[in-house]
Amino acid sequence: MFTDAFETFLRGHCTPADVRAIEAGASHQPLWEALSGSGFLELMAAEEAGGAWLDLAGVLPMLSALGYHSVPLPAGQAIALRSLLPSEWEVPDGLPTFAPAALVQTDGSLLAPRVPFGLLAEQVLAQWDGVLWLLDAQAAQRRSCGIAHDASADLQWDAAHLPRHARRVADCCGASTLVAWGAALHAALLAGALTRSFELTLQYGNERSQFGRSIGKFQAIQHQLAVMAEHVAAARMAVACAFPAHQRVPALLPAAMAKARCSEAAGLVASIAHAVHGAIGITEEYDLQLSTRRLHAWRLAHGAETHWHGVVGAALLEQADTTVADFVRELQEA
Amino acid sequence: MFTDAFETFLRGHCTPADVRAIEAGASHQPLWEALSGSGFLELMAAEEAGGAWLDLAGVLPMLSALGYHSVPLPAGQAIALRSLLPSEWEVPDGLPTFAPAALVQTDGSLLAPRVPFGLLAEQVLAQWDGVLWLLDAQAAQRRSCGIAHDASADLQWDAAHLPRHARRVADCCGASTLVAWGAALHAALLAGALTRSFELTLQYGNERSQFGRSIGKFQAIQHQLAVMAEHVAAARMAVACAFPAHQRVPALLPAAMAKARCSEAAGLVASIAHAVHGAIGITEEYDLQLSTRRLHAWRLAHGAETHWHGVVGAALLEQADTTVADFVRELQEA
Amino acid sequence: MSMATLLDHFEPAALPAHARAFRAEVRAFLAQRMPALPAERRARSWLGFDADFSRQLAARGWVGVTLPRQYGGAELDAFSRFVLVEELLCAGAPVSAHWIADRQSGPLIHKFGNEAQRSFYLPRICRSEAFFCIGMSEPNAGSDLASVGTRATRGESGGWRLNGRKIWTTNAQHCHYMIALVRSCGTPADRQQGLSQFIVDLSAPGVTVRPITDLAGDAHFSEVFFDDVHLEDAALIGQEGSGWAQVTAELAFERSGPERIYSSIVLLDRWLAWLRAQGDRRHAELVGRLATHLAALRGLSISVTARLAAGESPVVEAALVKELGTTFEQDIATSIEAALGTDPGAAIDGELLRTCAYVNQICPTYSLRGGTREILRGVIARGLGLR
Amino acid sequence: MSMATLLDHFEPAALPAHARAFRAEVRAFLAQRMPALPAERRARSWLGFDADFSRQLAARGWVGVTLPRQYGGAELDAFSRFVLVEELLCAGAPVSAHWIADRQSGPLIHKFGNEAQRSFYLPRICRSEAFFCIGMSEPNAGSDLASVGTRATRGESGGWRLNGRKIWTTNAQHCHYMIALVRSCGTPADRQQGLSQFIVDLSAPGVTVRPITDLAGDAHFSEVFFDDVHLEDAALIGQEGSGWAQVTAELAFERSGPERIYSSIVLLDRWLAWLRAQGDRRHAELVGRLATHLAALRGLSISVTARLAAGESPVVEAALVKELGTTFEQDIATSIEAALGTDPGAAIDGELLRTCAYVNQICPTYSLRGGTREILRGVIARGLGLR
Repeated sequence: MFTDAFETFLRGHCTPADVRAIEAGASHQPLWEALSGSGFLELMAAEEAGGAWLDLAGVLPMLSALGYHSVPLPAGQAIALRSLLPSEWEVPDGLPTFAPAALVQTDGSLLAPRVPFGLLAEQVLAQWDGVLWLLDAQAAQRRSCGIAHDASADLQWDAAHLPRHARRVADCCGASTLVAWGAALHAALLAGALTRSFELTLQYGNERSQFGRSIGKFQAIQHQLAVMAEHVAAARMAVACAFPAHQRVPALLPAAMAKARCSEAAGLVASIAHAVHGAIGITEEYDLQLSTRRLHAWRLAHGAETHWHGVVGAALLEQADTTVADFVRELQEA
Repeated sequence: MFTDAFETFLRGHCTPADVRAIEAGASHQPLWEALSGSGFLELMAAEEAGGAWLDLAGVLPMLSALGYHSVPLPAGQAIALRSLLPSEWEVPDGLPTFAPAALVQTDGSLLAPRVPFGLLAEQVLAQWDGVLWLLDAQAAQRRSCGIAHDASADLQWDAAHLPRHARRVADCCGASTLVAWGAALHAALLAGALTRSFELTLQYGNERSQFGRSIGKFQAIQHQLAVMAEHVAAARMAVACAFPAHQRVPALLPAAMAKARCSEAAGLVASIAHAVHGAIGITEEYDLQLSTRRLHAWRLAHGAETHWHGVVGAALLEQADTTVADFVRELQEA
Repeated sequence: MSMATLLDHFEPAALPAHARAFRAEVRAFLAQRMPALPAERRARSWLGFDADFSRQLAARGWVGVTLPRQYGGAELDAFSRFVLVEELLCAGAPVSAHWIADRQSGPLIHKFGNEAQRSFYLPRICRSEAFFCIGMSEPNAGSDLASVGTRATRGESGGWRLNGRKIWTTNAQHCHYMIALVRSCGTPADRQQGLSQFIVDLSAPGVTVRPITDLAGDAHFSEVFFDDVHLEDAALIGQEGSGWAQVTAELAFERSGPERIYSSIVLLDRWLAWLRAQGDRRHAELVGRLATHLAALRGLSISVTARLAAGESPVVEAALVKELGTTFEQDIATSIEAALGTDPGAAIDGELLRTCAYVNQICPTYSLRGGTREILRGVIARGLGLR
Repeated sequence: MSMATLLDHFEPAALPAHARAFRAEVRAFLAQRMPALPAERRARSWLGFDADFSRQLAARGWVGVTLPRQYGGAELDAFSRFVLVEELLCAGAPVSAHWIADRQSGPLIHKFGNEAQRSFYLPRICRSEAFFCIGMSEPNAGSDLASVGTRATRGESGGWRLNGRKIWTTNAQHCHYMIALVRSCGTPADRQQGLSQFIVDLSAPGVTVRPITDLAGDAHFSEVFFDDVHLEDAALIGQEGSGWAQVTAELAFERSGPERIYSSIVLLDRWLAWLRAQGDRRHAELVGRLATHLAALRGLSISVTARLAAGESPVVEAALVKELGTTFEQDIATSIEAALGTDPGAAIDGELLRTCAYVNQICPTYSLRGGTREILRGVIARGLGLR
């Protein structure tokens, strides 16, 4: 029920034209206010705080829809934030984001490298030394680290100002909670962008003619679309396994698998999508780039498959006498 | 000139039927004696020792022909041996082979793991502690480590008997000489087996009909054969770069690249060859298996691409300020 | 089916409680009855023939698992079947003897046979007394199953005379029966028209089985020659002339099982044990990739199983899982081969090396049995509306 | 050409001494004249437009390198050209302004033009005063170049009227001329028949250039509209109706160059510098794979160069190297992206990240320009006798 309503909301408020305008520098405030006003950002909040106390399975379709529609704002982080803040907290205003890592430098400053939406964010959730902190992004130096409308940035807080701008959220959450959420969220976003890239490519294959017939009739194109479908299906399934019902915070290993599987598919799907589309696909005016730019950015965000495969593999190797099938099954039946 | 004569020799003495018979347990002596008697094994030996003092470029076609014809004996090792033994030595009788590594165990015994032709060899050239040794294989315990006609084996010499069965060849050769020869030789063998696998597959694609036309008319088959041709061409070129004129012992990095490029192609070419052939390709009676079994075995022998890529990469990273193009060019123009 | 529909068909599903509980029973059985075999033998799984093991499994009630109890079947639902097959394959159990009868021939006879055929064959299948093989492929036909040349002609005094040959038949030399797709009227140019299926008693006069040795030295495949073999009228299964439709249904059973992801699993587990014994963590990324791929595949496979359990016929979905699954199975083989080549000087135990060599040599067949890559991608493309 | 012939055509070749010596000259020039650009700009190479740099290169005598000295050309042989191009691309020099004129348009005019055309255009090309672009693709045509709809009709008082449009033209907004493939008789259904090539002055009335912004925010491509553009008779290049044969020859020039392996090289070198600065050796295997692939490709490319130097026309060989080369260029992009994602917590410098992002976004074009993967594999398959 939320899903259909959210789809309708995004089709109305976040069209490809809206995405392009915000990416080109138009104010994001109208969209953000519409999102905030819609109540969708509160879905994971407690009912007494105006939320719906949704579990992971319930919220997944909304997160994937953000990826599908290339929403250029950290709405996913805002939704997930509600599952991480203590219930007695008032959710802070403004655009939030998650820091993939936070490193205390030798001069005492704090560096958060490659923060998604780092150029726009007003609040950054970050974890170091086993504590979850909420940082004021507006007190940080920001250095863009993307190209062409990618809002990711390195954020750095001076040692002197850090105490004033960091608010201790909790010790209570598990050591890997934020890490798992960052991975799971970007896996869900990738699932949406993968689906959209595939739809555009399939549609193009069916509609575009060349050498006197639709290109989808060529065996080579059919095979590429079949392979694409396989990888999108696998990626979506991996994501679904990381968003089970009755849980409100992703577990590390399923999130690791989801992010790994989606990141791996991202490179392949972007490559096939562009190969099938030909030159039209790399133009700004055609919508494919809205999705494939994000496939590349999100493949990297919070760690690519190279990182997460290593996490999964180390965990499996640690478990003496566990077969790979048992390892997988126990995660899926947990 | 030697090349054509050697081709003729192999077509006469080492037909697929001959290979099958020896693999099935028939005596290899007649073939070995024919090889020895032909003089081809002496090509790298000095002219005063009855050889032709061939350089690497000169001997490469013969080594690749051994791979092309699936010669089931260590003729390549025998040819290379002549470039490694001091000129005053008499070349020992019997089948020689090269140990990829030789490890002194805690009990003082010497272990040479996964020695190609280890089940058949009479002499093993091995290197440890910077010294090149010739070992009597008949004094070793042999443990087969292959399946279905693969003659590779772990060889182990007791500490007590080792001194009697090891003859010091030289300190003079560079630390990596045997290592480089092992890689280069198996790259050359792979180049031959890759070529043969490709020829069989192309021929099959042209001759075999299905759904009313030759399968080579299907776009998917054409693309697979095109990809195969690309990888075989690249592998052969990498091998040629490791066998330059005016040198008689391969250099480490070109040998590393050759073995890596051929090993990588081996997996891919074997896979495409079998996919195109369908079920007939995995039968004992069809010749493809003579080549693809060797692609797998030689991919591993003396280190797969996983090993050699690491060697090449470490060397490039060591060279501060060297671009990859300069690194490659300097090797090729050396 | 539109694209969106196809992807949306893969709904996440969990194994229900009864299927989870059933797993413990299967494990207890395997702990007792599974013969002690080295990994290189267990890696043969599908192709490993052990009539005694199949009979023990039958005695436990687990052969003919989809068949009704009245014929001795287990009437397991799709989820329990998934668990049984998953456990057998992960253990590397030698299931070849009863495998085809259990998965294809039994269901085919049940679906298309008459009562006499059911009563005769199904109980024998469920007791592992009747082993079946499939006669679809013919020499020079490859994936083009419709180009059937083997011919059944009506005899003057009733019955049929069978002439021709079939190839790539699994373990025909050990089987009692073949269900053969043959031409009962017309010519090969008629393609799908005029085909019928017959149950052929392989001990009948005129039947010759020639085992085909494969590149690994096994003889799991064979060629079967029919020289004027007499068939009773009762040998015809289903409708005369409906052979093509029946075979299509049979292939759909064949392609949807979980075994399409587990063919190399014995090798993977054997390699993991070796890495753990060595304390080698350098391959953690590869290990993690393979585990991650398996997790997604298993999720997809259970999702297809849930559709089967719901009485649907998820042909395109099954083709997609099989294509991805055989890619995974072959990826395991080639990746572990590469990993073992990382250290040319390492002393690696022979069992692991032989298992790796065997799986690498035989794994091209994974993308042949039940449809080549080209065939399956064509099925998916059709499901996507491209053809 | 049989298969054996094709593979045997890749004979190892070494650059001759004069070409090796020439490299030092090119390096000295670049050390002085190459503008200081960050890696993310140098990564644009082929697409980087810098008229001033092109004029300095022309002043040094290195534009129009294949053209005879009488027209101001350098008459470099194929080996020296290889060295020049290799050095320019490895440096990430902004060569787009003169690139097409140097490699395609100049040789085309020299081969098919009349003396008046040669005398007019070639010296201007060699002085970097005339920049050219190519008018082959049309909207909705994709790889199907023969489906040309742009039309030149004979004027009543001589000359031609040009109507239609071309697309994916590199930097047309900065170019002086386009060599356009247009239909001079018949209809698009006539395919290769009735096509001709014209040199179109892009400043002529009726020509409109619309730059096309790409996904990286650049406007390197453009669409060019012709609205009743008047062309003199002298604008026809070569024979009327021979346009297809001429374009085929032109594409063969285009596909055989060494630039088909170096498009991502700036990214690779930038990443190596980063790894060295970090003392990070974990990616040695990937580094080694990329270096190994480059070595084989460079060997193949020099081998094709030797055939060109010998006056041959190695069309199939060049297609093979290009297909493998663009695969390598795209592999660099995606592999380095993955490697940079190994440590989500690492602080990586922005220049490397931006270079990586740019190359990953633009690299799909590497397998479009000069023929898609499908087209090139088709050329190879034909060379193998399959079609």
